[in-house]
Parts: sequence; C-alpha cells; structure tokens
Amino acid sequence: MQQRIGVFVCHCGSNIAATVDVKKVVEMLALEPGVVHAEDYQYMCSEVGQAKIAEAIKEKQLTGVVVCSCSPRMHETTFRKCAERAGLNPYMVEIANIREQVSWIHKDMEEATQKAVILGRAAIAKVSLNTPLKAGESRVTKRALVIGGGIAGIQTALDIADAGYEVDIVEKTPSIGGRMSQLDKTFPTLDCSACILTPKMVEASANEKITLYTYSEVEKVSGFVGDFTVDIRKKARSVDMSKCTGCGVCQEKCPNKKAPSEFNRGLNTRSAIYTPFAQAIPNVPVIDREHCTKFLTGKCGVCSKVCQAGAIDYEQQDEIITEKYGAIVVATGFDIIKLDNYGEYAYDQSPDVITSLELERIMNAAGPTKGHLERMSDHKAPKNMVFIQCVGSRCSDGRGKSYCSKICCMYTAKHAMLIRDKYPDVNVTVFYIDVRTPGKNFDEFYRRAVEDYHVNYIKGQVGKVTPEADGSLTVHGVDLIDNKQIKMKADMVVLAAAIEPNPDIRKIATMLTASIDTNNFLTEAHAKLRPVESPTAGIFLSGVTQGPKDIPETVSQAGAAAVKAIGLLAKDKLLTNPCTAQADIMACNGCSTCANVCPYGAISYEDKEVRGPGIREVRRVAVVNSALCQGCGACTVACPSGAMDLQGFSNRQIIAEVDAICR
Amino acid sequence: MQELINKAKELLANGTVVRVLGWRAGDLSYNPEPAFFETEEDLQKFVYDGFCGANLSKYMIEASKLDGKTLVFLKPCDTYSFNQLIKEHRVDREKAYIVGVGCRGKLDIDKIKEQGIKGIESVEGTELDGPDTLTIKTLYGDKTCSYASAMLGRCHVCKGKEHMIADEIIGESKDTKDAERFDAVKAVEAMSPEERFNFFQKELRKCIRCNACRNVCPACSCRKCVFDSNKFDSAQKANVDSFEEKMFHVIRAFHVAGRCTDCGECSRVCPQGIQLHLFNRKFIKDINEYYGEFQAGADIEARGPLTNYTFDDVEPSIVKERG
Amino acid sequence: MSIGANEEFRPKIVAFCCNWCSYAGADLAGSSRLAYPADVKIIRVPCSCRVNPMFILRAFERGADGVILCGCHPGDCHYSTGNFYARRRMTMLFSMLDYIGVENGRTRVEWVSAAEGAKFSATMNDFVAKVTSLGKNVRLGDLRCKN
Amino acid sequence: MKYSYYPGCTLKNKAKDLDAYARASAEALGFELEEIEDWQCCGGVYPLGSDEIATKLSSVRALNAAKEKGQDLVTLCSACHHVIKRVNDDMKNVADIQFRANNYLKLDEPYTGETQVLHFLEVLRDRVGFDAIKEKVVKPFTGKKIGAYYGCLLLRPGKILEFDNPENPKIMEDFIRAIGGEPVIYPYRNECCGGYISLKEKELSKSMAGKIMDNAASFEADMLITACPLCLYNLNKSDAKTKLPVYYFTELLAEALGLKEEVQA
Amino acid sequence: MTKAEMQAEKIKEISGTDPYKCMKCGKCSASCPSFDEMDIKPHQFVSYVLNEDIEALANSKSLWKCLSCFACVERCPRDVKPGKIIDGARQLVVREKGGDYLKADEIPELLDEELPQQLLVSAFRRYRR
Repeated sequence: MQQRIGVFVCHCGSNIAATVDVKKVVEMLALEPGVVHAEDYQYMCSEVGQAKIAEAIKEKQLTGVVVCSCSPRMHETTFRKCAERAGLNPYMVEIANIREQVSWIHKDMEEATQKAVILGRAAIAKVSLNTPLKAGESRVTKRALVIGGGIAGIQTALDIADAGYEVDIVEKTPSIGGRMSQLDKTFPTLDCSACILTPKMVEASANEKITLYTYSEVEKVSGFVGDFTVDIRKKARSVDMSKCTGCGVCQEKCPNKKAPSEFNRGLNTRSAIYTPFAQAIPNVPVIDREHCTKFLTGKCGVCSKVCQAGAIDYEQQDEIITEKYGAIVVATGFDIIKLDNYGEYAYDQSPDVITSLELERIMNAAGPTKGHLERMSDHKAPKNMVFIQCVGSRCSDGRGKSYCSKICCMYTAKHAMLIRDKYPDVNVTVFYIDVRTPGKNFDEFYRRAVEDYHVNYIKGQVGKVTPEADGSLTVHGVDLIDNKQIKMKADMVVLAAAIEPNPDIRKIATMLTASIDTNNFLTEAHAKLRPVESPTAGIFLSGVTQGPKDIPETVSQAGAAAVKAIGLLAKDKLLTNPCTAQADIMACNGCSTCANVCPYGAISYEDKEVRGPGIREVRRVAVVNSALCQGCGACTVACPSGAMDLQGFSNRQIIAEVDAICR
Repeated sequence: MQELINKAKELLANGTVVRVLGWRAGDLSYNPEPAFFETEEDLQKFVYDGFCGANLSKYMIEASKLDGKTLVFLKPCDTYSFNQLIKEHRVDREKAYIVGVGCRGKLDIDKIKEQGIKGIESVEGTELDGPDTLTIKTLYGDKTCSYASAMLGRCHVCKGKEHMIADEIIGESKDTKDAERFDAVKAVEAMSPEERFNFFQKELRKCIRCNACRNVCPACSCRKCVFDSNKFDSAQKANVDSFEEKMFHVIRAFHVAGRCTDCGECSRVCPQGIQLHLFNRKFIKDINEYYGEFQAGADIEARGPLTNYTFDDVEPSIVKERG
Repeated sequence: MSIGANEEFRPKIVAFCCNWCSYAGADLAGSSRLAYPADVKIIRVPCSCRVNPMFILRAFERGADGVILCGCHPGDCHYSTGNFYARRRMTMLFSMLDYIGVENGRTRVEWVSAAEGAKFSATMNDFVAKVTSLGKNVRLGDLRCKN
Repeated sequence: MKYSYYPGCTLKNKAKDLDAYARASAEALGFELEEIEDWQCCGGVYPLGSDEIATKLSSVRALNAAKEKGQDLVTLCSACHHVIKRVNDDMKNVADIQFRANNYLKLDEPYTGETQVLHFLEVLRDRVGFDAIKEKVVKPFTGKKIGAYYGCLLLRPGKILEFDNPENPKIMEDFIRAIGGEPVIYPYRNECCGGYISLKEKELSKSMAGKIMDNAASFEADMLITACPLCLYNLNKSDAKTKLPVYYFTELLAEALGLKEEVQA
Repeated sequence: MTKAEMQAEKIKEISGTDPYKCMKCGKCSASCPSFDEMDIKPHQFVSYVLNEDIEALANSKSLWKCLSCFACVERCPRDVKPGKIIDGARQLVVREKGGDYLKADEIPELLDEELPQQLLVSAFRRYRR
C-alpha cells in the first residue's frame, strides 16, 4: 500500500526551537519518500497541536504519523491517543526524540538540526513498516499484596481494604509496626509514636479484608500486572497461632534471655521465645531457633511445659503459601547504615556513642532504661550531650551515602528539645553542616529548639570523637562561623546515621523486575508525575523504599500508592501491550530455542497444519500467548530462522532505522 | 561393510525398518554419496569405506516425516549432530533405527592429490578393517600413501570414537586424534589484527555463495533460511543481497553457535576449500573458556550456552581485555 | 588503514538502548544537559536482548563506524533475564569480530540504569572518542572485498 | 619464604636497631629479608603532585627489582612503606604516571604495579600469623601495658594503604597480645606526631607528640611502640607531662623471641 | 587566562582534586592537628582556589604548617582532599626560583644527635625544590 505519512515537528517552546532549526527539519523531512504532510508547531502536545495532527490525519488520509518532539517516554501515549481519536491506529505513530537526544545536549544549531533530520528519517523509515496493532485483554485478580508491615504498608493496606478489596501484608519480622514502633515521640507535634501507631496496627489486624502474614517473606513472584502469582514463605514460628493466647508466660519463664533485642537495637537482651514488643501484632511469640536452648542442645522445653494452651510446636516447619494478586505494593522501608566506615566517631569504641535510633529506645518508657536518659557504659546521667549530623549522609567519597537522609535534622531537633525539656541541666550541642527543615511547621520547630530550649547549634562537621581515660568523650569539632577549632567534653554522643533502603530490596526488586537506583531505592515510573508507581506495571511504591521521607510524607505516599492500586483493581480487564512476539509458522522450525529464553513461559508448541505453496503438512510450531508475552524480544534473536518477530519492533523496522541512520 | 548390508537386509526383511539411509557409490570411486535404500536389490550399491565422510543425520529430518522407521548408519561424530537434532525436535527418535558404525578416520581425496599423486582412478585399502597404507591406482601406475596422511583435517582433532546414541554398534573404531582441536584457532588468534583481517579476507574472498556449507550443515536445517526470507529486509532488496553477501559466514556461524557440534562438514564440502570450521570452532573455544566446557549434542538435557546465563558471566569487554 | 587523528573525521555511531534503563538514562542525560557528540544516534529497543547481531553487522555494513549496546545492569533487567542473554550474545559476536580482525574498540556493551544520566553521557563521550581515534570503519564495510 | 626488603635511609643509620631486630626476628619466624641491591632513598614523603615523576622513580626501581625476583616487597619504616605503597598504586592505576615512569626507566618489561608491597607487620599478621608468633614467644611481656602508636603514614589514606581500619586499627594491638603484653587502646594513637615539621617548628611538634604521650599515659600505658624512626624521635622530644619510653616494635618482638641479647652482641 | 586563573588551574591539576565538590562541612578543619597554626584554615583552601586568590594562598603560613598527615584526606566526605590542595600551592611556591622555605645555611643549627635522616630528607622534599 502506498504510504501517506505526516510529520509534525514540535518547537517545545524554545526547548527544541532554540537549538534546532525546526523549519529546516520540516523542509528536509517533507522530501522523504511517503511523506505527504509536514508541519511544525509550538507545542505539539497541546490541544491545538493535537488538533493539527488529527486534522491532517483526516484531511490527508495519513497512514502513519511521525512526531519529532520530546522523549517517547513522555508523550508517546498522548500522540497515540490523539491518532486513535482521529481514526488512525494508535500504533501507526512513531516519535523522533529531538529534545532529550538533540536540542538539550547539543549547542551547534547546524549539527543539531542535521541530527534531528536523521532521527526524523529513522522514525519515518520505521513507521513505513508499522502495522496496525490491537491491544489484547487480560483479567485482573482483585486482591493486593503489600510487602512490608511498617506504617507505610499498614496505611496502604488500610486504604485498599477501605475501598473494599482484599489485601495481604507480608512482614518479615514477628510483628507489624516497623520502624515507627521503635520511635518514642514524633515531630513536629511531639506526640507519642505508639499512641498513634498502635490503633492503626489494631485496625489492620481487625479488618476482615486484611490478612497479615507476619514472620513471612516473599519467596517467588511470577506473572504480570493484574495477574501476579506469589509464593510466600511463612517461617516456622514454633508457636501455633490458633492456640496461643498471648499470655506471655513462656517469655517470662524462658531460661535463655541472652539474645540481643532487635527491637531495642541490641542495647539489651530478650528471651529466646519472644514478641518484639508489648503491643506486637499478632501478640503471638516466635522461637528464635538460633538462641533457643531446646533447638541448640535438645534439652529444655520449658516454654512447652508452661504453656497452658499447648501452643508450642517445636516440629513446626516453614510453609509456602501461593496466592494470586492484581497489584503489589512495596513498602519495605529502611534501616540505618552500619557505622564500620566511620571509626573516627568511635561508635565501636565507646558504648556512650550511640545512634539516634538507639536514643529513641533509651528515651522510650518501654526501652532498655525505662525511659531514663543515661549512659550505657555506667548508667550515669549525662551532663553534656553532643549530636553529630550527617554521619554517612551526603558523602560522595564511597564511605557513605551521597543523598541527604532528610529526617535527621528534624529528629535531632526533636531529641534536643525533649532532653532539654525533661533534663534542663543537660547541655545539648548539635554539630551540623546545614539545617534542612522544609515542611509545614518544621523550621519553627527547629527554631524552638534554639530559641526556647537553648540548644547550642554549631556549624561544622565533627572530625573525631575520642573516648578519654576518665570515661568521658572529647568531640573534636570546628565552628566555621567563628573559624575556631573546638574540643568539647561530652558524656554522650549521638550520631545521626544515614538511612538506607532495607537490604532485602535488591532481592525483592529482582523478583518483581522493578528497577532500583544506584542507592537501592526503587525507581519511580516518572520522578515527578508518577512518583508512586514503578516502571513495572502493577508494582507500586510506598514509603522510604522510594526515597527518604518522614512519617507524614510516608503516610501520604502510602495513601497515594493505595489509590493507584485501587485504580488497577477496580478494572475488570486490562488492555495488554500489543507489541508482543509472533511466530511465522511457515518459517518456524519448532526447535524450542525461543522457549528456552522466554522469561514468562509465554511460548508453547502446537502441532499445526501448515499450508503454503507446495506445502501441506502438520508441523510442530511455536505459539506465543500474547497475554503472557511482555515483548522483550529475547526469542526473536534466539530464533535461527527469524521466524519469531516482535510486533512494533520488528526486524525489518529496526533494520530500516539502522539504514536510515547510516545512510 | 558386508556386516552393515546384512544388518540392513535383516531389518528390512523383518519389517523393523522400511528404508535404509546409507552411502552409495558415486560417479567416482572416491566420491560416495548419501542415499536411501528401500529394497534388498538397492543395497547392492551400498558402500561404506574411508570416503564415506558425509554426516547422514541431517537427512533424518526428511526421513522423520515419512511413514515407518528408517535405519540410519551414523559414525561417532555424526551422533552428536543427531542428538542435537533430537534436542531441537527436528528428528524423531522413534522413527530411527540407529546403527553406529566404526570409524578409523575419513579420507580426503585432496589430501592425496596434495602429495603429488595425479591421475587418480581409484583408491584401495579404504575399508574400515583395511591396511594402514592406501594403494592408489593412477594413470601412471600404483602409488601409496599412509592412511593418516590422507585423512580429513577434522579427523586429526577427533572428538572421540564413542557413539552418543545408537541402537547397536557395528565395526570397531580406531583413535585418530593426533592434534589439538583449538590449535588452528589459537594460531589465528596469535596473529595481529591486521594479519587476521587479511587472512579472513583472503579466505572469504574465495566464497562463491554456492550454499554447499549451508546445505550440508546439520545445524543449518531451518525450514526457511533467513538468507532466503524477507524477514530482515528493508525496502531495498538489492542492498540486502549485498549485506548478506558480505556478512554471510559471520552470521551463519553465529546462528549455529552453541548448536554446532564441530562435525566439520562445512569445510569438507566447500568447493573453494575455505576453512569454514575456523569460525565455528572459535565460538566453541570461546564458549568453553567463558561459560564452561560444552559439547553440543553430547547431552540432550544440557541447556545451550546461548540460551543460558549466570549472574557472573564475563562482560563483553573481556574481548578487549584479553587483547 | 585508519585515518587516525584526522580532525575532519566524524564517526557514525549507532546506539541501541533498552527502553527501561538506558533509553531513560539517555533521557536523563538530556534533561540534565549532559552533552555528548551528535554523532551518536539512538535506536530504542524494548530490551538489550532484542538486539540481533544482524542489526549490528547491518549497521557496520551500511557505514557505521561504531555500535554500542546499552541495557539495564545485570540483575536489574525489566524482563529479569534479557540482558543476561544479550551479554552472552554480544560477548560471542564481539569476540568473532575481533577474531576476524575488526578493531574491538568499535563495539561496546555498557550497562546504564535510568538513574545514570551522567554515565550515559560519559560513556558516549568516551565511545565516540575511541571510535574517532580508530578512524573510518573500512574492514567491516566489506569483509569479502569483492568490489 | 624470601621477601625483597627495602630498609630505607634511616634504618642504615640512626635506626639500625629497628632493622637488626627485624632481621633477627624474621629468621626466627622462618622468613628471610633479602635486601634489594642498590636501593635509593624513597624521599621520605610521598610526592603528592600528580605531575611528579622523577621523585617517584626510586620507589619504582625498588618495586621493579622485587618484581624481577618474583618476590613481595617488605618495608619496615612507616614513611618508606607509605611512599612505596602509594607509588605502586600510581603505577597500577594512574595511566599517565605509569606511562611516563616507564618511558623514563626503559625497563625490559614495563612495570605496572605487579609487586605486592607489605609492611613487616603485615607479614607478621597475614603470612606468619600472630598465633604462630605467640607459640614462639619465650619471654612474654606479661603484665606490661603497651600503647601502640600508629601515626599517620601507615594508615592514611586508607583506600590506598589498605593496612587496617584507618580510624580504629588493631594490627599493633594484636601484635602486642601476641608477644604477651596488654594493649592499651588510646584515641590519639593515629594522631600526627608532627612529622617533618619538627625540623623547623620544634615547639609545635613537641606539643603534638606531648598530647599523644599524655593521652597514652592517661590510659596507663607503661610504654609506647612504633614502626617509624621519625615518630620515635618526635615522641622522645615531646613536652609530655609523663614521659613514657618509646621502642621500635621489632625490639619488643626480638626480646619476646629471646633474641635481644644476641642482636645487641 | 590571567596569571591567577592559570595558577588556580595548575593547583587543580597537580592536586588532582575538584574544589567544586566541597560542601563546606568543615570536617577537614575539625580534623586538622595544625589548625591553630594556620592563618588560612583547611576548609578555606577551596575558596581561595575557586576565587583564584592564589597569591594569598601562596603567601600563607598554612603552606608550611600542613603536616601531610592526611587526616583531612581520609575523612573528607566529598573526596575534595584539602591536604592535596595546600600541597599543590606549596609546590607552586617551591618550584619558583627562590621559593625554598628551608635555606641550606640554616640547617646545621636545626640538627641534633638523634635526628633521623628521614626527617632531613622529608623536610628537604617538602620545603625545597
């Protein structure tokens, strides 16, 4: 068929037009074979711009459209929809990226214009070989999975359940609650963390739409948006959840109380059978088999003897549950970095150098010191406390993290204020590089620490902390405003250690085929416009897994992720990407090579009758399940005869692009 | 040879097979060709001697489509190809009765001619149980040469005389390996890039695109070869031809990489004497070095190296690093 | 053979970029205004595993002086395993091209994530410089030299 | 086991005992230090300028001599160790320096950082093993509280020297334990003694070394050990309130192994 | 290029550091054992280079007070390495004729019995061409 191609060149205001001679591009591309229409406009993506495209499609009976504009990742969908409205198959549209790949990176106009023309030619060459495609349909399982049971995961699950959908939370530790349950007070209102979190935890466990899998991990994920199949490993609790009454006698009687308490950051110990904290949900303990005397030596069994409900089950095994989901929300949260690389701050050398999270536990009434502020070395009350900011944050030297952890300035102001409030005779000094407090009532909060509580803020990073023979600490700092070096005595030093994504995220991201950035934060589909979605369809991001954020931000993002998941679950059918692989049965050898490389198991083999010139026989040939095929194209290269091809990115199309570029 | 004919007769007679795939004397005595035999009479033309180098496994693709079983004679090296074809669902194991035949190396008439022997009429002593010295009848009288000196290059680097698959084995084999398989590849690798380029340019310049290599290759058994289809075509057909022309051997080698058993048929049949196995064997050597020893056709269950991976695979930059 | 340091010479470079990581990385290089030479022209493919060695040979035959393939980092492929296959295929292809005497600097595979705009730009700058130093691609243009 | 050995200028002169005790101990512990022929002075400080070549050549010659023998190169003086290890890193990783140095030296085969540079302490830790030393100790320093003084040069920059954790090292403490002593960990053990500044700014280095010694004394150290002649000099010249004796670690090693009298004789 | 610009470039080149990476946290100054002796403090070195005020840096006492103990290099969170910058400035000075900080005739009075060769060698290399 004779091609009738329309070319539309966008100025993008001056974004493109300042560097690319748009008129010249129009002029040159109009000469290409098959092009019957070429024009430029200031903003092709605007209503007027789209109307121009629609008009040309109708008037000139265009068979293909090339838009020379920004990245297809930005507006390909816009222009496809525009074409569809004008009666052209949406897959007959190709984009030449002359903004990100041309005008924004080149300065020389002639050179940029020439490159824009070449990219336009490649798009024309490709679109000439496009074929109309029709999206298929796939079903949606109306159930969501939330990975991680901290405040982000709980909020997301509550919101999804509220909309009437089933949702499961998978939490690795024995209880939901996450980092927030370890905090004492929260900024900027200083209300007690447990008081606002516990009701949410209870609500999550009571909600009949929500199923909690605690002490469980995601083991395997297959499928795709709308139809994920997930294996969940329920680790052996050694306690029968249906029998346990949560009376707590087992924990009391357990003779082995030497296991470091994860919940109290190792500041004290717990029993081998334990719930992480008093308000744990579910209130069912687990046996830590690495510390339990029964498991280590075979002798003991005290918990079993004292359990009136007979809930202790030493024989319990891990259990794998397989469940189907339409949407998956990742809310795996964070931990603080290990401080091995920061020996100068003497974290490993003195028990009185602690992290802020440890301070939270010390300040907490349920913590290892029952809420009394004291030194871990000699349990004496400190007189002088020093806070060091940015320990491991904003470090581009390979020792720490290059990003700002975002929450430390605020929680340090909180700690300083709480200490000055409760113990007015304690001197508090904060060494900072910058105080960063964007957020509602945040800077006011920090200023209160200085103005009302007289916290001593000194600009300048600390160089070293030295533990002295008398048990005190010397902080070697600098006051950059006074331009003086400072050697300051302290009884306790608190390090605002950088936060980092939960280390499990790498494994989880791989299972989900969701991309992560260099810092192991999950990547958004768009940094500004799609911040709670992963580029992988059906995967949503909630909380710090996407980037550092505080509680209010986490909760809002958790809600946003829930809405996106709900939006997906509300659909009965999903349109599938029509750019899938297709086998030409005339050329297919039936050799199975393609199936060996298909990550989705989308290729099967059937005996089909093949008819052609001089051929009529039954052959084993490849059949692609287009609902399963995600369009990666691995099979197309594996296929020796070229029988397997990818719609939308066919061999001929790509070769046409190559030819156009190398012409 | 008689033993093979007897076996064929027996299996035809008792109905186990309906045809026999073997070799038949050609127009020249040292040029036997693959052939199907359906009756006892046909079998009079059956030969099996040192010149029966052809790998019959590829013919089983067609035979698998026919009704009834086929008796096929496979040399040890041919069985790798047959296995590979099973793996790729191209031949039907149930339709084949495989008699593994012994091998003491296959002969190359050119190797005899290279020794200065001209006017050859026939060669004697080529049978499996024949002597170590060949007697060559020529227009100028009888000449002799050792069996080994007349062998195909591939037999000097033989993978072994064990049959990978067979229903029964007839005839004893003799080990012929007296050189290292990858020495020829290594010799090329040792050259400078300029020398390598000149070497291959000189080799490939001889190519007349007769497709003999493709036609004989058991791995090149696609129903429709990419070079004959328009799958990779753009609008300008004329240029496509030239693309294929230029890149034919590299692309062909890539298409069979990981599947090529190194049977050496391509080099044997090339009328221009291009050392085509140097391409395939290079891939095999690389695969062995980068991804672990792999012999296509040795194990039907093993995953092919190019349809497999490990997280820690070498990066393509290794090519540069190795220099 | 090579033109070497001829300043007039501007190479033709084809860059195949996977849609999910490297193409996004190129977009990020663009939005961060991290320049690289205009000699690089990008072809978008869904995954590095979509790139058939025939595309690369075709580019060379048509006069490209360098071809680079960019994909997600191993382990981060949007399709889980695509780049693993691409890695093996390209290792084999590059090794073969090197073997037949083609300068190995003309081909490259680089893993560039969506977050690595700077790496994308740096990679392209480096690759263009390398290919420019090799000069015009003569060898692969016509391996058989029938002309 | 034989190692190439680079003693350096001071060990041939003012710090002969550092050298002598080391050689005797090495022999007793089953390894040999084979002095490089015609070694030249390393220069004492690493030339920081990225364009300096000439000042790095003596180190490259020593490194290449070890490479030609196929041996690892052992150093004893902290300064020599620092300089040679860093030059080696340049030769391995900095193309420009590698190119220019090789251009200058015209070796049979270019030197590209092949030699492994080990400090004597690293040989004790990684090759001999402190446990093995412990077994050979005949006169343990039981009850002696010994402070290790590391200084700067052995530890920093940590990414290149890879000697120990630069902010919280333990190799010398482990050494002290091996010879039966009780290590005293004091926070100034990796602070600077003043280094070469003591030539012209004597008061400054006295006070800096004084702070170190006082800090060690406050943690009840009986004595200090060091690997560096300059550190030893500066510490001895310090204005510390409590003067502690300072020894080369090799002297204590030789004593613990029962070799001291022999060496002195 | 002015002389100051050239000198600033030269310092960047010989020190191999990028002063633009500095975030002015001051950890170098907090770590410096010679801080009190210096007129221009370690965290200020970068500003002098960025402002191309090399003259002031070259005339500063700090050149001769830095011990090359690398505490700032080790701890700098941005990999700026102030110690290398000041050494670059020092080299600019000693490479100029007459820039030697240590004159031959003042040496004898600086010596004493125990003084190790190492000290002389190091001081020579630091202070002289």
